Parts: sequence; structure tokens; C-alpha cells
Amino acid sequence: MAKARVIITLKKTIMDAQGQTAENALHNLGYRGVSNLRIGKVVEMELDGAPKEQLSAQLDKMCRELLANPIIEDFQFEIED
Amino acid sequence: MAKARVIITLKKTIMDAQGQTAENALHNLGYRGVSNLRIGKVVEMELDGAPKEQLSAQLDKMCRELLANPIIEDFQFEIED
Amino acid sequence: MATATELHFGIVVFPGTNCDTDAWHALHDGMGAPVDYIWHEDTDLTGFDCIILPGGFSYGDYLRTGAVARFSPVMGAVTDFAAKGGLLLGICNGFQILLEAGLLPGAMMRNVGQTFVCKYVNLRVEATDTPYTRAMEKGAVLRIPIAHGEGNYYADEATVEDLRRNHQIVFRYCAPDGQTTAEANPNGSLDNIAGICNRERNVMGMMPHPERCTDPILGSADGRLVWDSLLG
Amino acid sequence: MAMEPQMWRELGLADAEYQRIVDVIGREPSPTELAMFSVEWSEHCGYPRSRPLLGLLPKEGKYAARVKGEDAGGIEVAPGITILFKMESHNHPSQVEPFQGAATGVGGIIRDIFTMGARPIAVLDPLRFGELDEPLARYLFRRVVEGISFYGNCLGVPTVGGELRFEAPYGGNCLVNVMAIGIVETDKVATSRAVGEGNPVIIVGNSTGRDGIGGASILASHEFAEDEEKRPTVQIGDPFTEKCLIEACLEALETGAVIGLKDMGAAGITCTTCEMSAAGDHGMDIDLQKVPRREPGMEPWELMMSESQERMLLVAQKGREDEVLGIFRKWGLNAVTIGRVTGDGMLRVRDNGELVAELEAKTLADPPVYHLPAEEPDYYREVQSADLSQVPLPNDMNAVLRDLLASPNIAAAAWACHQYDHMVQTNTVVAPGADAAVLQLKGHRQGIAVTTDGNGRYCYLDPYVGAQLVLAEAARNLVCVGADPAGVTDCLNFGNPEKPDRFWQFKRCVEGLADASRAFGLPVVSGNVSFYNETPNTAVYPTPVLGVVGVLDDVRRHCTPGFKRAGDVIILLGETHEDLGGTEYLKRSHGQVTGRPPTLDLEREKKVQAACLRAVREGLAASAHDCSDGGLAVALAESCIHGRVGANVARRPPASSSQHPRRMLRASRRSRPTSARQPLCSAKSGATTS
Ligand SMILES: Nc1ncnc2c1ncn2[C@@H]1O[C@H](COP(=O)(O)OP(=O)(O)O)[C@@H](O)[C@H]1O
Ligand SMILES: [Mg+2]
Repeated sequence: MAKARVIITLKKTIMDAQGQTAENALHNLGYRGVSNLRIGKVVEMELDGAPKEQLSAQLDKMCRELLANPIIEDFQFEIED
Repeated sequence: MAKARVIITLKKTIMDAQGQTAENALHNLGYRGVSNLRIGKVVEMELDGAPKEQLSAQLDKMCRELLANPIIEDFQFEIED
Repeated sequence: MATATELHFGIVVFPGTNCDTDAWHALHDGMGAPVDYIWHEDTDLTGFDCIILPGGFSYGDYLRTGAVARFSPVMGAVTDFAAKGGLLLGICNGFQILLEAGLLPGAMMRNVGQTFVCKYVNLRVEATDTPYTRAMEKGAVLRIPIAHGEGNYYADEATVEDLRRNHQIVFRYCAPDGQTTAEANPNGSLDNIAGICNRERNVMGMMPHPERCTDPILGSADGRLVWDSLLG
Repeated sequence: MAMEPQMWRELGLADAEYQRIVDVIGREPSPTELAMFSVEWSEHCGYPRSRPLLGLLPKEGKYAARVKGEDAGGIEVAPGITILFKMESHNHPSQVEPFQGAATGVGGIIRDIFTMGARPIAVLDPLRFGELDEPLARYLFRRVVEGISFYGNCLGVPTVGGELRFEAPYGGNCLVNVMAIGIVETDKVATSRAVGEGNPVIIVGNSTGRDGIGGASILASHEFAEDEEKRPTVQIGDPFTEKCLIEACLEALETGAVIGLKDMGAAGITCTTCEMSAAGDHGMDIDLQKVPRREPGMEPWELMMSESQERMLLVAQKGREDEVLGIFRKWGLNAVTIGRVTGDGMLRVRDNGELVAELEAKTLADPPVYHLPAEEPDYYREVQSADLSQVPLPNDMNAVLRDLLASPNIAAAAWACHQYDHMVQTNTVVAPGADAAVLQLKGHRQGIAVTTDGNGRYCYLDPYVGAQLVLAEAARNLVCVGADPAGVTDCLNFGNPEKPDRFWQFKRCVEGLADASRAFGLPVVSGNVSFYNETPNTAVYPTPVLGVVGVLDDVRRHCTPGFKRAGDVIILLGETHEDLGGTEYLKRSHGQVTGRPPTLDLEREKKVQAACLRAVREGLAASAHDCSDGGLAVALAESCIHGRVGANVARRPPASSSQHPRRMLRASRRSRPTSARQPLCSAKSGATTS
């Protein structure tokens, strides 16, 4: 059983309206030092059934097929056992 | 300028319907080894204006006040410069 | 408490609020009540007897519903207003803001079905000893529409137990015959909760939209009962 | 520096088009100018291939129409009250990224409405995908609906109708059309003209980024090639900013300090500066350095072409700038003066003090027109002469009816409709699910009804008749709810017009629509053309989708499709022919898409509709529903399902028509399912019937 964590973020060139709104809210709360705030998704899961060395390839495929939208999002992941 | 990443997830005791839906979808696509999939949020930002040793306390406060809702969510963060 | 002719309503407008005018029409055209808008940067609530936080997508619902709106300047004044016993009603996004602001206990999560749901639902009246429901009958079933993506009410067991003990659960989703079944629950809310009030009973939050069924031409006039209770 | 052919080709310009630009301006264009031409002269913005035919569509009808050259057109539905409406496609962006494609489709068409000073009051979303058993079609469908729900719900504009159709030809190229409707006092309709030398030109709303550069315009002006890299063209929607823009723009217009306002859709700053100048017979001098941007290092041509969403261009009255800017700031929006109106008709664009473009606005706004060849396609003869008399009668009519009712083209669209807020603004008197949606106009006795309809199969089998059938059906949907059809908008979805057989389909459809609109006395107040809806493997059916608005004299006098009470009399209006061609039945039960579409006699159709309308208006009808996909059998079943009552019907009316119906509808073995496209009314029992 391995644990995986995928981080999915909007591509840097794409506007993140949600992040912008949260950043403005933080500024209004007095946290003026915050900048470039962006909001993404994190997906955590347990993986089983494949030999460890294949997990990474499998996870990459899952991200492309379902978890992330490669047209507008980037993703990165780490697997630990 | 420090970079921070906050990970916000639903508390373990709360059913994550969105995660469940994604997990089912992965099973349907043939990824049967996936289990306990949970979806959360990741907030990335740059921090400035406070001495490094205070950043962590500041970020913790931001999370409690705005970024996470402690009734349903847990959060953790890391800061790197 | 104010009487019918005195009750002056204030409807708070946040950027992204979109049911403000609906509430205005329901109260002004439908009930003939005096009503004004309150901009989210205003902090003076003198003259108002009942403040409504209407539905919509304040700040786009970005981050979490209600999370950003609760920090608007007006919310400090709204909190004081409620603490002094003023009537405060949150509808849909307004309910979400009340939760985020801690004026009501609990939190909202995404609908269990993962999609936005807009439709008429049935509500069972659970408490009639609130200013918002005193014209209703306990156990009566009302038809009132919902329209939300995050109406899945959650609170920890102790909090819910508290709500029950103090009769703070005001509305529950139910079947047409009044049974609070799982199928009648449109969003996965704990214990079919659709609306709650605070212990003092002057603050209420509800996901369904009474302002959408004040005029019978829109399919139901059951929402009038909320206004009748307030104005009665 | 001489231009390499590659430069204009990458921008989607043909060599001949480039030569034409050189001829018209008498020199080589600068890179920025070339980019500006490439978008303005693209099919998406300039309609060079369709304009000659669009002139056929009538601009006047029985209601006072308001059409001329603005973003959307409309009709006056009550004294002093104008309803503006328009439909647009977002097909290609939705095929590439369904959620954002559909979302920005809603955003774009809504801007067309409030840019004219109207408050958006409704959206409708006619959608077409491949067959539902295709995973891709299911994915696109789900994500498109989510995208519309995400954007429209946040704006607080109800989505009150639409269509859902699933057919193989849309598999490689879905059709996502969106119609928006707005209301405005007739004398407050805003213009998009730039006039008055020295008046400030202000950009408002979101900042400008690289997203969607060459997006909608380039994407919509070509077929999909295999494995094309489309990423840079995706636009991202921000409904929250759009909601604030609506409020701020309407508030700004209310002050009287706004001279002209135009939304930035495709081709962003290029389109707005050039078209506002051309419309106002003036010019503009703008400085790109002032444009709020979200990425460093953007080139002038990128700024001019960016399709970043939720932006508008505004010309204010000199001296009242601050008043206008203040309103946008109050709503938390960017608002920056980027230049001035000039008197010489020239559009000058500066960057860092350097003049990067200097063109006559009118030249840019006036693309050349192409008269393309049209040629009857091979299949047409064949389907026209198909003999359907040999189609065998089914053994089990109940099974046929059940199968039709289960067709995703006929079954209720509740799964989609429930994801849309269709009640916000508290005007929705008849919600999605009926033949048309009915909206009240607060403070007026009158109401409006609205429907969208299309039928790619009919138009494929006979584009001329097909287009007329679509209009007839839309009008029929309106009379069924008690509204008098008043005005039309169209979204013409076709394949590659450079192929003569595709262009023939387009031409015949437009001719059919023009003739039918005239016959019905309906103006076509606005519209949109979407070409190149094809891939190497599939071309969509020729699919004109129509949005039609009707007027109810008294919004309380409306009808819905459900039978109301046991004992009411059911009346079928019009004539029933053996029209099997192109029916859902023929396709599902016999796997054929062929034959001629149903016969249409426009004069007779008008009479049937007039009778139905009168029955509803005079309160004689308890319910009304039109026979469309699935024919009479499906119409009867739907009226039963909506009303939760049964019906007893005979081929010929029994002597006593007040029988108490006890049995559910059972189709008689001998009757052939037809596609009779006629209204079906139920009258209150006791009312005289003929
Ligand atoms: N995508 C959609 N969005 C909203 N409403 C829809 C959609 N598709 C269908 N509807 C609604 O469902 C009802 C039936 O649609 P349809 O079968 O196309 O009607 P008709 O045959 O009368 O034109 C209509 O009220 C229509 O507006
Ligand atoms: Mg119909």
C-alpha cells in the first residue's frame, strides 16, 4: 500500500480569479505581505495492486485522464510508501 | 520573499463525497487499486514584509481566520525561501 | 418588538449577491413593507428592525461560500445588531455567511450529489416559537424552492445535540407527507436540516428561498408565511 | 522588414487576404496591424462569407423591431419596454474545454445584452452532442452543463430553457449555443458608438492576459484538425467579475455620462476600438501601456488580440470621467482611461510612445465579402426520393412508445435544468419543461415567452423546408403557452462554407428561414453564424437554431402541457399526414435518417397556431402541447405525465366527447406513428368544442 498526493494548479498563464479574491481578502484583513496567491486542488489516495515501480506511471495517467485538465492545469505528485 | 504552500483537507471524520465520486470514476476507468481518495485545496502564495520567524505564526492565523474552516477542515503548511 | 407597520427591513448587498432584488420585491410589492438596501461597506444600521442577508454568490463563492463576505465592513455592525436582539435572517448564501461568521453554529459543505440543485422542495416546520415561523403550524409542510451547490449542513455531534435540545432546528427537508426521509434530502444535510436559529431565536438561517414563492404566480405562496410571521 | 508568408498564415489569413490588406492600406501592415486585420476580417468577427446571404432575413415584423448594427436586437413588447435578445455559439471552445468553453459562452452573450443597457433576465442553452453511449459525448455533456450552471447561476440570471439533442454527427464537434435576453426601457437603449472628439476611452473589468489569444476568432474560423494544439486559445471565465460588471455598467449608464459602451468578445481591444470608432464616424488614439495586464512582457499585438474575458470598452463624456470611474471602483473593478476619441476616423495604437498601428477604423471594420459557390450535395436526391411506404409496421406499439419516451432526445431534461438556477429574479412563471418558458415583466400585465428550437435532421434532409419547420415549431411552442410570436434570433451552425455542398446547405437554410419569417411576420433581430463545425471524420448536420420570443397580453393567461383534470376533452388541431421522414421513430426503430421532412403548409400552420393561441388566451384551453419529436403518441404521453392523469383517445372522436377517461393511453395497433407537428389542446369540460 502506497500513499500518493497529487497537487493540481492552474497553469501560471491562466488567471485565477478565486486566488485573486482570496488575496484581496487577506490584504483587507491586514496581511499585506501576501502576493501571487493561487488556489489549486490536492488529491490524496492510497494505491495498491501494482508493483511500486509502475505506480508512478499509473498515477501520471490518472492525472491526465481524469484528475487534472491538462489544457488549463499543471499537476505534480509524490508517492511514499 | 518566502513561498508558502497550505494544504487544506476535509477532516478525516467527514465523508468526502467529491473524493468518493472521483474514486468511483477511477475504478470505472480501470484503476481498481485506488482507495481512500480525498480531495482538498492547496493555496500557494508568496509572503513578504515579516521577519522569517514570524511568517509561520502569521500563516497559521491566516488559515484559521480565512483560508480554512476549522469546523470541517484541517490544514497544514510549509514555508520555504 | 416592532409591530407590522413599524418593521423596517434592510437587505445587505455584497458584491456577487444576486437575490437582493428578489427579496426587495417580495417585501415591497408582495407585503407592502418598508425596505431598503444596505451596501456591504455601510456600518450604520440605525432605523432597521430586520436585516436580511440574501442569496447569491457573494465574492463569487470563491474559496468557500460566505468566507470572504463575512469580513465585509457591514458584518461588524450586523453582529452588534444581532447581539442587541435585532432580527437577522440569512437566506441561502446569507445562511452560509451566518455560519462562516459564527452567528449560527455549523458549516456548509458541497451538496452530496456534487451538483447545484434548483427545484421546489418540501419543508417541515419544526419550531413555531421564532419570529420567522410564528404564523406557521408545527409539523406543517411548505413548498419552497432551493437553489444552491453548497447546502449540505454539517456540525459535530455535540453541536447538533445542542440544536435539538434547544429546538433550534426550524425547518427540515421532508417528503410531501412530512416524513424526513433520505430521498427527500436534496443535499445530504445532517438530519435533513434546512434551517436553524440561534438560542435567542432572533437569528435564523435557511437554505430555501421564501422570497421566490411570495407571489402565487410563481408556483407557491408558502414563502409568505415567513413574512407574515415577521409582520404579524 | 518584409513580412514572411508564415506570419499571416499563422494568423489564419490566406495569401489573397493578405494581398488585399496591402492593397487597401497601400503598404505593408505592421505586425500589430496584421494581427488586427486577422481578427477583424475573420469569419467570426466580420462574417465575410455569410453576410451576403444574411441580408435576406427580414428586419421588420408585426412588433416594433429594434435591429440596426448593435450587439443584440430586440422588440418592443409593451409601450416603452424593449426586450433585447441574441444567441451565440461557443462550439469549438466547448469541444476543447467543455466547462470553460460553455461558461465563457454564457459570459459573452450576456455582455452583448447589458452592453446595450438592458438587464439580463434569462438565458437558454440549446446543446447538441454525439450519441450518449459515447464516453466523450457524455463527458462533454456533463461538463458543458456544469459550465453553464457555474457561470449563469453566479450571475443571477436564470437559465429558463434550451434543448438537448444527441446524434452522431455532433460527436466530433458539439454545438453549444446560448441565448440571452434582456429588458430595457426603449428610450434608454445604449449605443456602442464612439463620438465626441476628446472624450475619454476607458477600459473596464478584468485585466488583459495572454489567455485566448486568437481564441474564439481563429478557432471558430477553421475546421478541427487532428491533434491540434489548442491550449493557448482557451478562455477562462470569472462570473463574479461579470456580475459586478453588469451592475457597474448599468449604474454607469444610468448617470448619462456614458456615450458608448461595447463588450469585448472575440478579438478584444481590436474589435471594440475599431468597431466603436467606425460606428461613430470617429477615431481613437489609445496607449497600450495603460491597459491593466496580468502578465509582464506582453507584445502590442498580444494585447490587441487577447480574448481575456469580462472586459468592456467605454467612451465617457469629457469632464465626467471621475463619476464613471468611481462607479467601477465601487464595484471593485479596474477602470482606466487608455485614450481619447479623435475626429479623423483613424485608429492609432501606441505602445511605449511608439505608434504600432495606424489604420482607418472603417477599413478595418469593413472586411471584404466573398460570394462562395453552392452545390447541391449528392445525398440530397437520394433522401428526397427515399420510399418510406415499405417501412414495416412495428409489432408492438407500446414498445415503440416506451422506446421513444426513453430517447435522450425526448426524455425530460430535468438532469440539466435542476443544475441551473431557473428561478432567480422571480420572473419565471412557467419553468423549463413546458413548450416554452414564460416570464413575467414586473409591473406590467404583459409577459414574454421564449423557446429555442433546432432540428438538424430535418435540415439535413431538406435545408429549405427544415429551416421553416424549425421556425414553425418554435412559434407553435410559443402559442401553446399562450404567447404571440414576436421576434427571432438565430444561431446558424454549419460545416466548412468553402465546401460548396456545405455552403449550399447554409444558403438553403437561410432562404427557408427568410421566407418563413416573412410569412409569420417575424423580424430576425439578431443572430450569429458558426461555420467550420467539422472534423475530418464528421460534419455536423446543418443546424440553424432559433430563439423566438413571444408576447403574452396577460401573463396570467398562460397554459402548460400537462392535462389538468379527468373529464376534460382532448382536441387535436391541424392535419395529420403520414410524415415519417427524419423522425425519431424512423431513426430509433429502423436505424434510418432519410426521407423528406414533414410537409409544411405555412398558411395552414398560421391558422392552426392562431386557433390555438386564441383558445389559450380566451381561457378555453386547460392545457396545450405541440406534437414534435415522437409525434402525437409522445405528445399525449407527455401531457399525461405532466398532468399525472391518463387519457383515452380514438382515431375519430366519439359521438359524446365528455367520456370519463379511465385507461392510460394505448396506441392503437393500426395507427402508424407519425410526426404530426400540430398543437394538442385539452379544453375544460363543458366548453364548446368543434
Ligand atoms: N439544455 C437545456 N437547458 C434548459 N432547459 C432545457 C434544456 N433542454 C431542454 N430543456 C427544456 O425542456 C423542455 C423540453 O424541451 P424540448 O423537448 O426541446 O421541447 P420542444 O420539443 O417543445 O421544443 C423545454 O421546456 C426546454 O426548455
Ligand atoms: Mg414543444
